Amino acid sequence: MKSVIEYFRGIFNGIKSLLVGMTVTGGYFFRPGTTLTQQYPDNRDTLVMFERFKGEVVMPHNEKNEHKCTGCGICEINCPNGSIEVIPATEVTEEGKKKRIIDKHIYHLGMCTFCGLCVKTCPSQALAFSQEFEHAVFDRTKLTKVLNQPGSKLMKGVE
Amino acid sequence: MTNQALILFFLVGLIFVGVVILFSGLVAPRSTSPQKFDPYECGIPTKGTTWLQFNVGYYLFAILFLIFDAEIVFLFPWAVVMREVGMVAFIEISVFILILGLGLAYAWKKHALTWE
Amino acid sequence: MEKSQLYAAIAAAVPEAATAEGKQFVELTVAPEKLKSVMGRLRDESNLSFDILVCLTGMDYGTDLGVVYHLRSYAFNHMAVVKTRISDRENPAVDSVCSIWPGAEYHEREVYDLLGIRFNDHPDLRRIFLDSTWGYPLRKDYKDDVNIVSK
Amino acid sequence: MEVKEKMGRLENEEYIINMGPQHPSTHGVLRLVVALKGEIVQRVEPHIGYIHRGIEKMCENLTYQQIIHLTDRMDYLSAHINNEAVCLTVEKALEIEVPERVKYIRTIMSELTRIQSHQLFWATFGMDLGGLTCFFYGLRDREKILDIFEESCGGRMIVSYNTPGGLMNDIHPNFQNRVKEFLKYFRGVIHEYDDLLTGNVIFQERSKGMGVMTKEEAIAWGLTGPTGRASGFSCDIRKHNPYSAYDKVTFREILYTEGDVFHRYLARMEEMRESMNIIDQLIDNIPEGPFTAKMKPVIKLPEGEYFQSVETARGELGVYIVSDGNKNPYRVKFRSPNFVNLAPLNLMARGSKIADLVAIGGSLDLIIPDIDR
Amino acid sequence: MEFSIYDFSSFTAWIDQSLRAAMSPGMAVAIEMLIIGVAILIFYAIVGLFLVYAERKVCALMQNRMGPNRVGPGGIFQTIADLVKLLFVELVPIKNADKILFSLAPYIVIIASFMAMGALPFAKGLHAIDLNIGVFYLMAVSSMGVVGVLLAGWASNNKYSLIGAMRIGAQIVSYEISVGMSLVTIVVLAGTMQLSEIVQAQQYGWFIFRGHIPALIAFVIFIVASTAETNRGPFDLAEAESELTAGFHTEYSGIRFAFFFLAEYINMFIVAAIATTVFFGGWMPFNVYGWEGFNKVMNFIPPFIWFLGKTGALIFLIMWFKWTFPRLRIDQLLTLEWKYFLPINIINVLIMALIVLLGWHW
Repeated sequence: MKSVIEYFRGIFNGIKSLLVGMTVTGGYFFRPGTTLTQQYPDNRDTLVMFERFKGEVVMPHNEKNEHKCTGCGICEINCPNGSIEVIPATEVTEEGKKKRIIDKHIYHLGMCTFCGLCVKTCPSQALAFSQEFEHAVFDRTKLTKVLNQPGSKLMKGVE
Repeated sequence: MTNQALILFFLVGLIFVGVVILFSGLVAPRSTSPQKFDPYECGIPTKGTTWLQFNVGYYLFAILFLIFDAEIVFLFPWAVVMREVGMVAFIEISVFILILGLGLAYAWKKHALTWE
Repeated sequence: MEKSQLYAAIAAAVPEAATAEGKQFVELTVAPEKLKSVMGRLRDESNLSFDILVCLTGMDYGTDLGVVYHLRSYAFNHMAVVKTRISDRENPAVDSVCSIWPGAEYHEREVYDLLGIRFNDHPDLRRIFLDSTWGYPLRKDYKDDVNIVSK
Repeated sequence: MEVKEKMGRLENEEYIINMGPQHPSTHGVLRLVVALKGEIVQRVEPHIGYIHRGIEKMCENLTYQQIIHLTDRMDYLSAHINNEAVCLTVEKALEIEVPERVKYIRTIMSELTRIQSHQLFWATFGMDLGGLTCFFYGLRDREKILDIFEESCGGRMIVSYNTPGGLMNDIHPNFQNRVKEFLKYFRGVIHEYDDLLTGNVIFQERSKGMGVMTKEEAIAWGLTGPTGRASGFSCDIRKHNPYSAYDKVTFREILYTEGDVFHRYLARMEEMRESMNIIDQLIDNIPEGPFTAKMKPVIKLPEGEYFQSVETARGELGVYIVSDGNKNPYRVKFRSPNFVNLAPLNLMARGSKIADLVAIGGSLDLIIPDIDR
Repeated sequence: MEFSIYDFSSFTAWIDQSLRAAMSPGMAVAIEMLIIGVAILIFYAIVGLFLVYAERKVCALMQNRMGPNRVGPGGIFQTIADLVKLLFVELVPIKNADKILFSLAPYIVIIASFMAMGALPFAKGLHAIDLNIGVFYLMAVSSMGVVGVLLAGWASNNKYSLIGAMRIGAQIVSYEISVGMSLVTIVVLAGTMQLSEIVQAQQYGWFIFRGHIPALIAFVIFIVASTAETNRGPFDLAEAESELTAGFHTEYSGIRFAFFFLAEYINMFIVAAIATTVFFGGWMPFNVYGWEGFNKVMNFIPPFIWFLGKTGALIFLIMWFKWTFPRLRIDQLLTLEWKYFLPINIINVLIMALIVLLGWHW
């Protein structure tokens, strides 16, 4: 007799648990306003990433096309993957001294793991992360970027 | 009319599938890559034959199925005429079902209903 | 149990091992041939009862190869490190501890795979990550010009 | 010879099926060679190494700061805890006391990481058992934690937030509010998890009594994390060897004795609640102070060996660093919980059905990159 | 000629008469057949396309997301776009597969669903085949599709498919009985197997209300068992994607796969339609005795809409099951049938017979 009671209790509890589950899914079905999906390509204009988002490494330039990179190469040393190459050049200053500047600051986005060591260790805060996250390109060579803009100069006062 | 309609639906289904597959066969591309024709097994070549003797645990269920499916075949005509025959029909079918029910209980008791 | 007490207890239990009160844990150095009996006692001794093999690390000390065992006790929550060194680089072998801790099976396969140390009496000693064409990449003298680019 | 050996093991009249590397239920590129008899699993043989990257070898050529970002990529769901493990080891070696603020933040972050990992576990476990809706609910809630991470760390999964001596940067001013908001939200929806799966009769039937590991077996195999604790193996590093701020909080170690799939699942469910309690105790008390200790730019560990375990979402992660005094470690070994937890799969799954194999595999919550490293 | 949307028999009779007047009887029958064939084909396609869309939308909303929303307003043309894509997908010939059975399988599943579809009473007089053993016929035909699934799994030369096929075999032998038994319960109440008469008998109350608790139990068992028979929801063991990747249709590509997909949805429609017919009064409107005004409003809605509405509600219920529950394991599936449904069903039939004999039903 006991097993018969158990049998029917099992059926009852089973059906009850199933109905409880159905209230959850049904609840969402009848409240379509709760959907959270972002309509990504449509909301591109209004989509704001967090300010610390590590999109890609950039070298901010001011309006006079000046950057802060002295070409010291600390970022290159600290990068664990070798995704940064600093090609230095020398420049003769007004006083006639030779000074190390950058020719090209090459950044391989394809190798970058976004660890942030380059940005953190840069002594003159020349590097930063941008919020750009659409990295897809059709050609892998396009992932190699030169961060200093053509014709840019070192900002005054940065050593 | 009814028999023709049965054949009709059979034919409609046949033609529908046939025509669509034919059309798809005409327009769809055809590849020659031999890997593509391998049966899927998570990217690993299949080991051994697929059509091996396969141990299925439900032959007992199949036998029980035969019994109870036959029972249903008997139940349907009984259900139709039950009202006319009256209480006698009920008692008769109760005896019939009881016998089969005892069979089920026996199978249950003997653990024939657990998959192995 | 304090570390010094543990040290004394271990030294008493396994006199054949060189025991040292290390920086972090009590450290034992055992010869490969005595390893299994030492390990067995470390687990079974009631005041030690190292019943958990936390970590099993293969080492390349440059000249020698070695295996490092981190042991922990469930009852006492103390740890000890057992080390063994094998001087034979060509054909290194050490006794397997799978019969003591079944969990060692995968660890030992990993060490065999990456350092080439064979474990005697291992139930299923095969390479675990790499295929047979590879060398033993965690050895210091491993050279792989194709896959390892050093800066 | 190797290949022949393998062939010999497999070539008999059993029905051999490959599950993986391209299979929906192996959560990555794990390959299980399953020998079947009908639907019954006779033997399971995991084949791993499909994404072996040699992280331990790579570490030998990198500095201690650079190692951190590799550990993210082992157990990518416990990324923050992995970072912390390396940092704690390095700090212990250097005998640095990190600021209290860092300890608190690390603990909160670790617990958030644990919650999001268990959410994903719930999501994928539900999917393994055929309840596809679970997947979306789990990911929906996980997204909120990832947003918190992104705001403070800049990364969502791969946070790289720790650095030896402290953190990469301070928490975002919004951090506390967002965490509290999340806790409030999640406490409100976690009952859905129970309604949808835990209480479900089909789920219970499928998971109870499956893949049982006894306490003795769990200890012998070294199973840790919720997997071990479901068997009654009290192995919570946070409790027994507290690190960071875990000695300042009170929490319950979730222990069961059954050791089956259902209780592994239940252990994770309860751990989420316990993690929320831990965060509750810490979130309002984050002390002011610097977010990193004073560190030299080049870290050289004194010669010696250092071992530190932390409790990731899946179990005990041990970091063993051998230093010869250089700026690069001599040898780094990660004792990854998944690698150990995978080992007894054959023992657990033998004699069950294919569907149970999937459930057992799911209940171990394996992260394949952590196994392969 | 006058006809109403409430009774199609005059409409069909009018077509029949005008055709017979214009041409020879043989020709007329042929034309009628053509009309029926084309009509059923169009209806079939629309139901298939709509149900696929509906399922995606329903599951999306249950899962707290949007679902298809790109092709057309609200994504309504999504399935058409998918269909066109599938048409242009290569039909991969699998190495060492049993070629004949492999290509035969989609035919079987589709033909079975067509033949079942033809016997459904959509509205008064809108009924292609009205057999006097209609319930029996539907049961027989709708379970024929599973044979196609079995064949597909067997012929694919794929281990996953084979396991899926074996599972579906176990499923057929089990749930066929439950479906049959719960239909017997209603036949006992109705006293006939002809679908049109069953619907007609529900003029003064649907069977689910008239049959007390036994009818309710029969309905629950029927809906669960037929979910299992259509290989859906928590019973989709044959294609259990977490274990068997895609089970029996792993190797099917392009439009061949689409046929299995389509058949699944049509079968869902068919079982929901059967349930509607035998439990929910088919195309009969919902009437409450004594509420004249209410009944008038209800009667104003055409029977065709009533039928589709009830069917749709049941389809929604089946979808709801699928998107809520985890999948059963094969032995649980059999346990559920043999230890729960079958004994309950047997007793249920007897109780129903007793109720009918004692005149306790309404």
